[in-house]
This record gives sequence, C-alpha cells and structure tokens, in this order.
Amino acid sequence: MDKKATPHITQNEALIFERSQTGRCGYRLPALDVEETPLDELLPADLRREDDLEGVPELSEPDVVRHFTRISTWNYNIDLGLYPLGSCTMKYNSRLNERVARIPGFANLHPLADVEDAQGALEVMHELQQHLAEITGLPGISLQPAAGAHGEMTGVMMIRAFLDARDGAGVEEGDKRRRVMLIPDSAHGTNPASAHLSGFNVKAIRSTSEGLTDLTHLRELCASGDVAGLMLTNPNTCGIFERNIREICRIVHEAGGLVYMDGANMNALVGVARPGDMGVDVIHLNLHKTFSTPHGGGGPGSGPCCCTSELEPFLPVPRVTREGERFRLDSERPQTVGRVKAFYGNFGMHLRALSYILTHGNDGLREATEAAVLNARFIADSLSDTFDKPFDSPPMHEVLFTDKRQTRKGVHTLDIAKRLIDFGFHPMTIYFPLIVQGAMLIEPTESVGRAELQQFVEAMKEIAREAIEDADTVLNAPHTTRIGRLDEAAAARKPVLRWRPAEKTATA
Amino acid sequence: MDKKATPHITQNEALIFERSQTGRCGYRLPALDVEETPLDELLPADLRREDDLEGVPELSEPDVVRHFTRISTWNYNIDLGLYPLGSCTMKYNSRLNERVARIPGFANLHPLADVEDAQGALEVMHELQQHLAEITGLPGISLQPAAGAHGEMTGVMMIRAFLDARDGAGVEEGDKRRRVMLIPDSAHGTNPASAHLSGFNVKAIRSTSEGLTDLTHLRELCASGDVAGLMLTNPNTCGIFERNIREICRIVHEAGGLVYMDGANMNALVGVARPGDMGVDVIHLNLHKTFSTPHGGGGPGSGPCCCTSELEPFLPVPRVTREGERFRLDSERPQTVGRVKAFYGNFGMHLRALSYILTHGNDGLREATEAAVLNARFIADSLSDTFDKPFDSPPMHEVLFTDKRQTRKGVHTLDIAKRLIDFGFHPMTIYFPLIVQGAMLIEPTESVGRAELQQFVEAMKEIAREAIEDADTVLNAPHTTRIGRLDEAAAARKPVLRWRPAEKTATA
Amino acid sequence: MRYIPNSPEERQEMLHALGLNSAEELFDSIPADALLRGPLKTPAALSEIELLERFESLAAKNAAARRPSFLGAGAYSHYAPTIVDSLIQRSEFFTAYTPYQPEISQGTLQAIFEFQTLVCQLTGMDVANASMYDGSTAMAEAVLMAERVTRRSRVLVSAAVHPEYMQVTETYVAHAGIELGRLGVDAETGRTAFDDAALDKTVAAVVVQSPNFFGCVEDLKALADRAHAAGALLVVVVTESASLGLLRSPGACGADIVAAEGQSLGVPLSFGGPYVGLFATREQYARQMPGRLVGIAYDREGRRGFVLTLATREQHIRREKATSNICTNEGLIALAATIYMTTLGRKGLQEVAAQCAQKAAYARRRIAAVEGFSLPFSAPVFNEFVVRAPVEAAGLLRRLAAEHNLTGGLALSPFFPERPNDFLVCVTETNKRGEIDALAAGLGTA
Amino acid sequence: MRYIPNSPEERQEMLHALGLNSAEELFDSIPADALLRGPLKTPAALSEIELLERFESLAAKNAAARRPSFLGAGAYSHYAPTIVDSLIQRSEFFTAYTPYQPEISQGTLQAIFEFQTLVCQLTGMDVANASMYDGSTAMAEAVLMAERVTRRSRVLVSAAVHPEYMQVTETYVAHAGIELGRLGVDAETGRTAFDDAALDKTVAAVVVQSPNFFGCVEDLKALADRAHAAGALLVVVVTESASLGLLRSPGACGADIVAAEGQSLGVPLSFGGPYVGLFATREQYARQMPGRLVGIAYDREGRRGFVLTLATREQHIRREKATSNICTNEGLIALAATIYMTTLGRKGLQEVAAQCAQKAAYARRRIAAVEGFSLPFSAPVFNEFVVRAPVEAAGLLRRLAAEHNLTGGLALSPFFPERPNDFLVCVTETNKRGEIDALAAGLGTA
Ligand SMILES: Cc1ncc(COP(=O)(O)O)c(C=O)c1O
Ligand SMILES: Cc1ncc(COP(=O)(O)O)c(C=O)c1O
Repeated sequence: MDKKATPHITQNEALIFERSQTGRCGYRLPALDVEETPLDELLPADLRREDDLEGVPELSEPDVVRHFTRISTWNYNIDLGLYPLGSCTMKYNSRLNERVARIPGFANLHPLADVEDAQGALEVMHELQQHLAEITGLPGISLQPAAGAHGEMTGVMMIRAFLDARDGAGVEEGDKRRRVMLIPDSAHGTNPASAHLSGFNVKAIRSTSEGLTDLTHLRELCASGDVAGLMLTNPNTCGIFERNIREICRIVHEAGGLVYMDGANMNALVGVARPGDMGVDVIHLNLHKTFSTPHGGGGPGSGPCCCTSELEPFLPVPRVTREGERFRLDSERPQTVGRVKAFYGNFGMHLRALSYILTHGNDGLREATEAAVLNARFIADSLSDTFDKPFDSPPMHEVLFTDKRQTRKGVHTLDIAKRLIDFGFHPMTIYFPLIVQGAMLIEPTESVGRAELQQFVEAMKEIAREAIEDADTVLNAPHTTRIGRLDEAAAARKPVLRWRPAEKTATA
Repeated sequence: MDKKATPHITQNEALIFERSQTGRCGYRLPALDVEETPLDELLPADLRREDDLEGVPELSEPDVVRHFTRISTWNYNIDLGLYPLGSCTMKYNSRLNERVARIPGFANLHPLADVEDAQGALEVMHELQQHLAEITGLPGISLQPAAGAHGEMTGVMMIRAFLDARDGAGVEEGDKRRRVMLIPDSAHGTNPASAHLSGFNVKAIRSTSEGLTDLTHLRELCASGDVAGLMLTNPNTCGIFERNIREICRIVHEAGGLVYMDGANMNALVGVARPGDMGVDVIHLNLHKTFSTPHGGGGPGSGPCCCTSELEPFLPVPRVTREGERFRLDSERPQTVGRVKAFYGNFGMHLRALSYILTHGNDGLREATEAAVLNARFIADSLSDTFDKPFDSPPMHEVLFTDKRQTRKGVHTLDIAKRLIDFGFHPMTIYFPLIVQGAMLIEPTESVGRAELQQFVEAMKEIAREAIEDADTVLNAPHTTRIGRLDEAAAARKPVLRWRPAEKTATA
Repeated sequence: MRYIPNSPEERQEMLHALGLNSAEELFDSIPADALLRGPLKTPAALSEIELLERFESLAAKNAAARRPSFLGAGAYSHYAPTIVDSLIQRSEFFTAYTPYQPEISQGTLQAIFEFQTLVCQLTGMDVANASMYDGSTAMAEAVLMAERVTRRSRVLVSAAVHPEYMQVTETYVAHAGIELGRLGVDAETGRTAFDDAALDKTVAAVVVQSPNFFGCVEDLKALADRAHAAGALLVVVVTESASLGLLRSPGACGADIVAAEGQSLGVPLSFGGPYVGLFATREQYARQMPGRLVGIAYDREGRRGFVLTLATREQHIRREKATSNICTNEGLIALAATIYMTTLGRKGLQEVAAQCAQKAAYARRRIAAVEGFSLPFSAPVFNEFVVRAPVEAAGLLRRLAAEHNLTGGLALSPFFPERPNDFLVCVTETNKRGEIDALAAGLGTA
Repeated sequence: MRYIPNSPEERQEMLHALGLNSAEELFDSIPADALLRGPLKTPAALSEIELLERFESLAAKNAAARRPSFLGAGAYSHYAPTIVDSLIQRSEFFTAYTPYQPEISQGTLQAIFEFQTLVCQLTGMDVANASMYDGSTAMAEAVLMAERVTRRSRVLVSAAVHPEYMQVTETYVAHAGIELGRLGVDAETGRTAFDDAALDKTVAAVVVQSPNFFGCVEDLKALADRAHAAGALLVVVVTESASLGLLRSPGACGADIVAAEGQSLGVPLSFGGPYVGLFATREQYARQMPGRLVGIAYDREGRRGFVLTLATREQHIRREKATSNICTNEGLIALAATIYMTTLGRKGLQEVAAQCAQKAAYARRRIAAVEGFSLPFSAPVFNEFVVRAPVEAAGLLRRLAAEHNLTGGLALSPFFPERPNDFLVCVTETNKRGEIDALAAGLGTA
C-alpha cells in the first residue's frame, strides 16, 4: 500500500480476544431472586470449572457492536449487489420473511411443547409440506433435514431401506444387496459423500460432450445388477436440463434402481416442470437456495426430502400429519430410516420458505423461474463471444464458461474471479463442476435487473480485454479490498485454527 | 484514480430516479374489499392529479434494498468508530432503546386516542419528566419541543412571557419591555436565531482569554436595564465549565433578567451537578445528545424544556400531569406560551431516553458522565504538546484545540479533519466555536475505550507530523473515500436541489 | 455500566496517569456548592429483561393501540412495508450525525437529495428542503417565510386548518409582527369560505389545508388565483400526504409554499412523533426557505456528490439573521418516507390513495344509511369526513370503544364546541371492510 | 411479483433480444410431456398485510409460546441480549454465502475463527470446527470420527444421552459398520452406570452426556480414565451449553471429542431449529474432524486474514472419501452464539450459569417439599432434574397447563415408558421466583 494508506481503524479491527479488557462487562442480569445456596452444596468443587473461563473476552456492549459492525463491512452480500455463485441461487432474502420468523409465538415455542399447544407451528410445517409436494410432484415429505447434504443422506438412506424391504434381503445377505450408487462426474461433492455415508459404493457416470449424462455409460453401469440408484442433478451442474430425463429414469428403474434428484437447481423448474412427473423417486430441496431462506454466511439451511408414495413409509420420523382439524407428530412408522436430527428440522427456515411461497403466489413462483432462466440466458448470450462456453445447449438458470481463451496469457479462472471483485461483483462459482477445466458457473437468479446484468457483462468483457492487454492487473487482483489474495496453501500446511493468548497457537 | 479503480457498482450507485424502470413494482396491497365507486363520483376530475405521478420511481423491492444498502455504506457511523463531534455527544445508540420504541403498544398508538386508552404512553412521558426534573434540578417540564433549537425557542418565549407577566407591561408599551437577550460570542448559532424568533434583540457577550464569559462585559450589558436574560451554554462550547456560574446568574437576576441554559453539554454534568442548583431558570436538554437517542443522520431530536416553578405556568400546552393513578393532558394553562408542536413532542424519542435512564440507573448516569469527562481529559492531555490548546483550563466533556501550530505549513483545521478520515475516524467539530480561529472541538463521549482513544491520539499526532513532513498528503485528504473534497462554493452558486428527468435542473 | 467500555479499573488507571486521585477531581471547576450531594433520585439500573417487561407492561395499558381505529386528524394508520424499518435501522443511517463531512456522509446526503426530489414530485413544487420537525411547525415556518418573501404582515388562515397547527403558528408568529386573520368555513360545503374583503394589499399569504381538517378537498386553484390577484402567496397545508397520490398537487393548483406532514408516508403513529414536516416552494423563493438543503457538488475529478448547501440562510452561519432557528431536523424519518415512496413507487402511491378514497366512500355510504346519522358537508373528500350523530359525539365514541372495541373517530367538540354531535372519521387502506361494517353497525346501537 | 426487478415488459424485451417469442421457449429443452400443464395448485399471492395476519394468527395457536415454562431436554429458554439479533440481521452477515472468496468474506471468516476459539475455551478443547447442524448430528459425527481415529467399531453410549440424539446416531451409523452398545443408568444416582466388562479393545468410544438427559452431572474424569485405559475415546455430549459457565469443562476432564448443542448461547427456541452444533476435539485429531475449519492466512504484504482450511477433509475435494458429507452448516447461528458469548463475556457466562443452578436448587427444594413429590436421583445437577410425581406425569402436566397456565416440564414416559410418574424440570435465569413458586403450588393441587 502506498503512503496514503494508514492504520484505518475499521479496516484493522483486531480479534475480539485482542480487544478484551479485564473488568469490562456487556451484560446485566436481574438480581438473583431466590435464596442463594452455598456453592459447595450446589455442586462439589471437583465438578466445577477451575479456569475462571480464562481467555473468554470481557467487553462492553459498544465494544461488541463496533467489533461485529466493523468486520461485517468486510463481507460482500446480496443486498450490495449481484452474487452470481452458480449452484447457490443467491436470490433476494426478504426482510418480511425475517420478520415472520421472529414472531414471538414461533420464536419462543419450545420443540417439546405439547402438540396441542403448538398447533400453529405444526400447521405451518404441514402447509409447507403440501406446497412442496405440489411443486415437486412428489407427495411424501419430511422437513427434518437441516441442509442439502443432509437431505441427500436421508434420501439415499430411504432408497436403501426401500430396496432392502422390496428385495427382502436379510442382514446376512448384506453383500448381495444393491450397493452401487451411480453419480455423474459433474455432481456436487456432497452427492458421493452422502452416498458413502449411507453405505453405498459410488460409481461415476461420464458426461457427454454436450454436458449431459452419457446414456450409454449409464446403461452399461446399470447392467451390472447391483445398482441401487442414480443421484442426478437436474438441470445439472453445467446448467443444462437433462432432456433425456425420462429415458434416464426408465433405464434406472428397469435396472431395479431408484432415481434420486439433487434439487439444488430447482430454481430452474419451480412452476414449470415437476421432478415427480419426470420419473424421479426422491429429491431434496434447498430451502436456502430456491426458497430464499438466507445463507447466513454458511447456513442455516434446510433440505426437505420429497418422495413418491412408495418411498413415503421410509421417511424420517416424526412425520407431521393432519387429522381433521388437528396436526400431529407421528412416529409410528416401522419402516422409517429413523431420525436424522433432534426435533423437526430447521423450523425457522420452514417459516421463511412458506412466507416466500405465499408472497409469490403460484403465478409469482413461475414468474421467478422464468425471470431466473431469462437472466442466465442473457448472460450466456452476452458473453459467449468473449468466453469459452464448453457446451452449446442454451442454459437454464445458470451458465457455464471456462477460462480457455484467457489462459494463453496466463490468466485463469481464479484471476478472473478475483478481478470481478474490483468491479463490485461477487465472483461466480469457480472450478465447479470438475468436468470442465477452469469452470466459471454463473447464476444470476431472478433477483437482478437488466441494468446490473449489463454491468456484469461489461465487467466480464473488460476483464477479458485486460487479460490480453494488461494481464498483470488481473493476475494481481483484487486491488480494492483490505487484504489481497491469501496464501491458502501455507495456511493448510500449518493450520492455526484458534486464537490463544500470547504465542500459543494451535497447529494440527 | 489509477487504473486499478473501476466502475465499482456499489461505489457508483445512481440516484433512485436513474434506477427506475417503467413497470417495476415493489408493493402489493390486499385487493379492494368494498364495492368500487366510479372515480368521477369519488372526486371530480379537476381535483385529481393529471400527471400520473410522473418521475416518481418504479422499482422492485430488491432494487430499493440494494439502493439504500449501497448508499448506506458511504456513511460513517457510531457503530463503526469514534465520532468525536464536539457539542454533538455522539454516544452509543443502544439497540435495546430501538426495540423499546417499536413495541406495538407504543408504535401503533394514535396521538388523539382517548387519554384513558393511552395511559401507558402518558405514564412514560410523566416518568421521563420526573427523571429529567431530578437530573436538572428544575421541576417544570415540557417534552413538546422537537429538538434543541425548538427547546431554546420555547424557553426564551417562556422568559418573555414571564417577564411580561411580572412587569405587567401592556401591548402598547411593547417597546419599553425587556427585549435584549445576552448571548456569549461562543454560543451555538441556534441561540441567537431562537432569541430572534422570539422577538429579542441579541447582544453578544465577550469571552475572556480563559474561554469564560466576561463578567465585566456582562455587568456592563446588564446595566442597560433592558436585559431580558442570558442564554448560556455550560460547560460552554469551549468545553470549559463556567465556574462563575453562580455569580453570572446573580448578575442577571439582579438586573431583572432570567438565565437560560443551553443544555447541549449536559453530558458533562448529569449526576454530578444540576443547573437548577446553580441558579439557572430554564434549560433545554437534547435527548439526542445526552440521552443517546440516535441522530439518524440529522434527526429526529427531542429538546425538552425544564424550568423553575416560577416559570412553570408558561410552559407549552398540553402538559402531562398525574392525578392519583391517572395521567392527564392538561391544556388549562392561561399563561402558557402556547403550543409549539402538534401533539406532544417526539414521543418515540421519549421512550428511548427513558430506556436510557432506566438502563443506566442513577449510578450509571453518573458513571457515564465521569467516563465522558475522563476521556476528554485523556485527549486534552495527550494532544496538548502537539496542538495548540487555546485555553488552559482542564476541559470537561470536550476539548478545544486549534490549528495554530499547523498553519505555518499551510495545513488548516479542515485539512486535519479530512485527513482523520483516512485513519478511520470521523472528524471533530471544526470552526466552532467561532471565537477561536481554526477551532477543533473534540468530544469523545463515554462510549469509547482507552485503546481507541489512544489510536485517535496517534492518528492526530501522525497528522501533525505529516503537516510538517508531507503537507500535501494532508492537504489532499481524504484519500480513502469514494469521492474527494467537494466544491461547496460552486454548489452554492448554482444550486441543484433536486433531480429532474433529462437536463432540467432546479437552480435557485 | 454495560454501555461504558472503560471498566472502573481502567478509569482508575487513566485518572492516575492524569495525576488525579479520583473521579471527583474531574469536576474541580464546578463550585463545590453547585455539586450534587448524594446520588440522583432516579431509579437503580434495570437489566434488559426487567426493562423490556417494564415497557411491555406500560404498552399494554395503551388499549387504543390494539383496537381497529378510524382516527385521523393529522396522524394516519397506513401500512409501511417491512423494508422501511429494516433499512432505517442500518447503523450507517440511524447512528450517523447530520452530514457535515460530505466525504463520509454521502449515503445520508444522497438520500436527502432523493427525499427533496420526491417531495417536489408529490407536491408539484420546484424545491423542497431536507425536512422540518412536523407539519405544524412547517406551516408556522411557511407563514414566517411568506412574510419574508412579501414583506407584508397579515396572514389569513382558514378555520378549516388543523386546530393544533393553528395554535403552533400562533405561538411561532407571536413575536414576529405578523397578524393572523381567519377565513371561515362554509357551513354547507365544509370548504374555506373566502372573504374577498379581507384580502387586501397587506396580506402576505392565504393559508388553507387540503384535504382540510373536516376532510373536504379545497378548490385550491380558485384560492390561488384570488391570493395571487392580491399579490399574496398561497400556502397549502397537507396533513394527509397519502392524498397526494390522487389529488391534484398543490403545485399544479398554483400554491407558492406547501407545508405538509409526511407521517402518512411510512411513519408509525407513535403517539404523535417523531413525524416529518415536508416543506416545498417555488424556485424563486429557494433562498428564503428555512431548513437544510442538499445540492449536487463535484470533486476535483469531476465525480458527482452531494453537500449541504445555501447554508448562508442558516443559523450556524447567519445566527439571528437566519431564515429559521432549525438545526436538527427529522433526518431519519425523512429517510423512512423516502424508502416508503420509492418502494410503493408511482403505482403504489396511487393505489394506496385510491383504496383510501374508495373505502372512505364506502364508509360514508354505510354510515349515512344509519338511522339518525348524517354527513353535514357536501364538498368532495379524500379519506376523512365529518359525521353528525343524533347524540353527543364524545359519549357515543366512548360507548363504541367500550362496547364494540372500535375507535370510531374524533369528536370535534374539544376543538369546535359548537359541533357537539359531529365527529371526524378517517378510513385508510388498512381498515378492512369488516371494520367499516362493524363501525356502521356499532353506531346504530351504541 | 414485487421481488423480481425486471418487469414483464422488460422481460419481453429481453426475450426478443434473444430471439425468443415467449417465456415458454426458455424451457424448450424440457420434454413437453414433463412440463407442468396449468398453474401450480399453491395459493395465490398475498400482500404483506395479509401475510403477516396469516402468520400472526398461526402463531397465536401456539399457546405454549406464551406460558411460563420449565421445559428443557435439549432446548433452553435463556435470555439473549438485543444486540445479538440486531447484529446478525446486518445484510453483511445474513445475506452472505459460505466464505468461498476470502477477500470479500473476512467478516464471516473472522467471526468463525472467533467462534472456533470460544468453543474451545468453553469446552476446554484444542480445536473446534465452524459448526454442525445441531447437537444431535454433532454426536453422530463424533461417533463416526471416533471410528476413524481408533479404527475400532464398537461404541458404547450411555442410556442417559438425550434419546433423540441416540436415535439420530443410530440412523447415521446404520451403514457405517459401527455397533452401538448401551451403558445403563444407575437407578440411585442417575449417572451412567459403567460396565467395565463391555469396555474391551473393540471399543472406539464411550459416549456420555453431561449434564445428562436426567440433568445429572456425570463424573467425566472417571469416565475418561476408564475409556482411555481401554484405548477408547471419551465423547462428551452437552445439550445445555450454559452449564459450561459453571461445570468443569469436558476438556479438563479428559474428553477427546465434545459434541454440543449451542442453542443455549443466544439462539431462540424456534420450535427446535435452527440451532447450532458445537464440535471440538484434541489437536492431534484435527485432520479427522468433520465440517469446515477456518484458519489464519497471510497475503503477500503479510497482512493477517482468515480462510477456510484443511479442505482436503471435505466433500467438495474428497467426495466419497470426505470425513463428512456436511456442506452448508449453521453459520449465522454460530455467529449469534459468538456475539452472545462475547457480550456476556467471562463474567456473564458464569453469572448465567450460577443463576440457573441457584434457581434450579431453589426449585428442587420447593418441589421436594410438595406432598407426594420426590427427586429420584441423587447426583449433583446443573439446572435440570427429574421429579417423581405421585400420579402419572403426563396427565399432571396437562392439568397444570390447563389450570395454572404453566408448562411444568417434560413427562419422561414417551422416552422411558418405565417411568410413568417422572418428569424433567428445567429452570433457567429467565424463570422468576414467582413462576417457581407457582409451579410448586400448582403441583400440589393439579
Ligand atoms: C448441486 C448441489 N448439491 C448439493 C449441495 C449441498 O447443499 P447444502 O450445502 O445445503 O448441504 C449444493 C450446495 O452447495 C449444491 O450446489
Ligand atoms: C451548543 C448547542 N446548542 C444548540 C444546538 C441545537 O440543537 P438541535 O440541533 O437539536 O436543534 C446544538 C446542536 O447542534 C448545540 O451543539
């Protein structure tokens, strides 16, 4: 930095521990209103802490507010501008939904309250279930999974349980059972990880030069007889709709397997087409993508699992069901895969998603899908002269480019991404999917207007120009942030994962 | 800007009108639920708008959120760091107070509701009145004034009404009445403006070389016999307590006048000393300073007026009074100066101020005063070797410096202020008070900790060093903001005060 | 105290470093006999939990806040989209000061510039300021300004102006050498009755409110013509700014100054404040305006920015010669109104106004059909109107509240003792048909 | 739709520019027979006003949310200072994604680093991750990790672990080749009854909860010693993280992995979620941990920053070989917990814990004094304890709710049918003495 740069206080906020000052206090409790029991009677000394919580910071309330406000300004966020992370569906997070989630009758409701005293909450969940069933065309639903990967795990476990029940295999015959899960090589990493967690062996299916699932390879793999199912993302992670979806489902079904759909990309389909109508058996939705519940810097999410009525008996318990005017929690499901989370899922996210659905209305849901796909098309169209677009098909809600044309000058996807920051945009998803080199996956969502899309396109074109005329500017980007590119390799070699007083640092 | 700078979208947000797109819509009402009356029956065409609200923007909700979020990031604010504007008392604005003000039973209460149905609100006002009376030592109170200047106007009008009543002057003798208001030359501009609005002729009192009211001059002016009173700020705007306050009050009282105190600087006194005990007759408080109600980028404020029991009959109506367990609005005050605002003042600010008082408790109020004065002393002590401190007395809650030592190199107060921005601080109040050249009035308040005070001191010292070694850096500051110094003179010569489509611009 | 960063120990260390022994010594310059002996007699500190309980229980005593209501008369129940309050709660807005340092206050400054523009668009005027305390003080300042502009000293105010606004104006002008005259109200139409005789060459301005206190829409064009013919200004007061979505703008009718209450534009009722005064005028009077103004300015690189401008009108420069004593105004409320207006936008503002008018028309029909009730005034209305009851109105409304849990409106008798049976009903887009039906039914039985 | 910037006309223009005639053509790649015919059968759009009314009326049906309550069992009513919720509502935090681009995500990254540190401090462990979904899944992941670390396949779980946590673990490990064994509960003390015989060389870990599901504080030190002697890990589950302000930390007792629910640290009850799983372990196991980790990194100028690190453990790099499938975690809730912990700070966390314990002790005395009621377990407790009623507990609690408007606790019978008369009572700093007295009185009469 040049001499104009100074130790700017809000740009150099320390760690909260470094800010701590003995004796500061940001909290006050009402005075204890019961007779005090001597500490030793309460709890023997050997069960009590001895360290006086050393190291936990001591701060006044303004210290805390200033600290977190300052560091917050180091974040990009949706309310600032386009956040076109492909596969992440960073759409507008309505404040109305936040308000709904904070209504005291929901926020203060204990999960173990008598169901009779929590009918409103159960009704919310039940109504959301119904709408998600309608949207996916899959009638069985559990809202319990806490995120997409959790939904995947739940769904593939259901497949497993279903197959075992169907095929009548006893525990002894374990090895003979269907234990192969087919997953396209373009899939998100959670797919194989979830399949593995559910005890499946993962086999990768190749993608075609069109960016679609290779049917020949699929047929080949299905022929082995041990296929439990297929995990497919549709539109896939190249942003392309698997137009052979019915055929794909038929192949898998005929091979005795089931089709799991990763619903991360449902923002391309809501109100337009339903996975259930295509032959999908089970899907998870990401409420924190398609249904706009905020990502919160990495969660909470919510990954409801929707399935056919054949699979319904295997859904996690408890189920939220309706009996006349009353709502119940039903755990009497002998075939269930079990419970995947304490209580009933991320209820706060259910509220927000329901608020999203009701605010949009059925026509608004379709309108959002159309607008999202149209925006992606606009980008695809505007940038295909400038950047390599590995697949010809018109994209759905997100579009895939690569850095092929820029690498000649040594400029790679990472550099393009970092340089976008200087134009005020969050970068797109990079290096995913893994099947193309230097992937740049751009998902604008419906929440951005034409003018800003145009600005994004211009920024991308400008970067492409710079890559030729002034590569250094791109290679050294970003230039407008308080810190530059960080040495991640060094960080992983000798990780420091926590603060410690003085020089004690944790390495692992 | 160098080539690294780009048309960064969040740094170049347009005017909301420039963002508008025909057909966008950010709002939805429930459908009209009554039979529609034909428009012409509702209202004849010549009473209806013809312009279709042309020019009013059309935007979606995310457009609005992005617009205001982006421009918000161009503001400095208390939650980011020290905001040491002298005389402004920029202290911590608690979120708890914001929450209190938004409790539906307050926020949704109509001011003309039957008092029986608004007892809680009246109780809030009554309780606040009692606490402010205790804090100022002045028993009569009206919460009606909307800001400091409004309180001043109210207070001096009360003085006028009191004197007229006391002196029994009829309308015919108008000119003979006491029509001179004495105001120190160091006073805030609102003091003379308010006095003028109340029909007084303003005479300025000189300050001594110690930065105090010149008693000799005061006596001289009082001798003329037409003095209605004195408006005094204490601690004064040099941050110095008028230690002759009792003598000053005596002189004015003996001359037949009353003493008005501008309470803008009460943060130096709360819990430590009371204006009523010093001889002050009437004072306004700035709840948006001393009692932490947020400034909001220029208001709302609240400027309650507190007075002796002699002046009480002259307070604005309606008064909030208590009768047994009930609270009333009382307008039967024949001697009142009248009403200064519709309804009862900025009630939302009353709530916040009461929340502040109750959260601090009586000991906390004093603690805050001590901490505020101590912080100012710390700065005074740390910087007096570096900057010219025109008055020797130890400061109260704010400290006055000048640019005298820096001007040799052509660096002035304005430059120092602008350079502070690069260190992450908001500048101090500059060029006020007017009685010293190049004034820099620094008020840290109690809401800042030692470490940040130290950073501020170091920044100031660094700037002083730069003023000698590298004056250009200071003269061209700020360097870290999205725009540089603006040409205010040109702006005032040909003012453009509103947006107009195309090239039509308003000049005045 | 949890809001004070430096702990007692830290403060002790700082005191020592200053050569002081105790905090008391910080106050050595205060005469000993002026120092407070002993602690303040205010309550001891409350925790958050206790404080919220305390205020919740106070709020619970405000029964009126929970009841369907037909109160207007200067404060209106409109719905504000959620984002209004979320956005103004950004620290960047609500904890900033008046934008004295433009380089780090552009957010506030640009928002004010937008506010000024929106106020101009709504009122049909050329220039608007950064806000006044509220509608009532805006009217008072308008009267003072009319005197400055015309150098005349009589001002005629319609008796159908909000009575509290009139009282405020009386207070403000009491010592300004301005004489306030009154224009009566036509008993049949409910509009200002114009007295040409009163309109001589000493009259600085004619002040009318539209819709007026009785809800009647004034014929502003005619009033403007007559005022202008006599060389006087027309000052138009608006208490219900939502009406500007439907009614011809004061500017289009010839107003010279508009003084309005902006509470309808997204601001909570909050028992009467904080609200926001809108103040707009013609271009040629800009330098006579009270209050702050934001204008465009450029930096050395030619980048557009915004600054406080024409400050030579203001108290901090001109002191007693300033156009007004106002300093702190209603910045954050002006911001709320700005966000409200932009969120509703052109169509939304029109739709809110249309729904208000439609629902009021429905309510008029329903109430007029109730045995014994009538509508005394014939002029067109927006969303407020006077109802004449067969009995004393104040008692009727109290019974309505007690028996039907409805706040039916405002009895006019405290302001107009000659109208014991009249009350003012206001209907907005937030009043449901069911509430209106309940009101009509309740009036029939209360 | 008001959340979609491009208006229908703009979209039409964009379509045309792309050479398309209608929005339908955007979906040409979807087989016609898979397209939805007709609109979704979900409801039509609601305005804000209608939507809020709708949800308010649903919320009103949750009577339990308005009642003094003594429910705990994995979800606790603690008071969160107002700033927790205001700060997490800053757009900068709540609308950001996972911090994949560190240069513009330092706010999130630094906060997670602080979270990791605070979790270490509270649990007494060396390293903690960026969060798990909740306490139950954290426990399941801990069991999976113990298998990875030890390469052993049996895990012994105390019967006094939260039954729902046990169910979740069963689901998670069902296909991982792990056998779950159970350790009983001592009928007298309420603590885990240790069966040395079961602890052989095949045991990967012993899993206990402390305070356990019955509220009893386990003797972790003794358990750790026995587990370690057999080469097994000790996994400690904590559902009531507020207890860590008073109880000796699991780390100090020798725990190898701590899996905790962080809801007590400033997170609303919200009918069971979102909460936040805390996961901490010893330094040497860091690379076996599930979930994200943030570490320090430096830029070229040597400036300190934070990045996601050790990603080679994770699914997006290692796919099926990852330590876990977790991707999205509970970032914003972890932030809330971080703000809560820093606001309370060292003293505040201790005070909350002390008040919980004190009030629980008072409640124990009061309830034990009620005729017919007893406390079946003798081990020390923190703020939860089992009460034995003279009658069937579920019915008693229902009567208490109906007649005394009190949620008296959780009947144990659904989880432990052999305990029909037992119920679990939880007391926190938010329960006033009056509520406790009312509970005791109510039990005597219900
Ligand atoms: C295609 C795809 N599948 C699965 C996931 C995992 O979802 P989650 O992060 O909610 O666990 C993601 C999200 O990152 C994704 O993009
Ligand atoms: C000393 C002094 N007096 C009066 C005022 C005016 O107060 P207000 O801005 O609230 O009208 C101020 C505030 O700027 C001030 O500092």
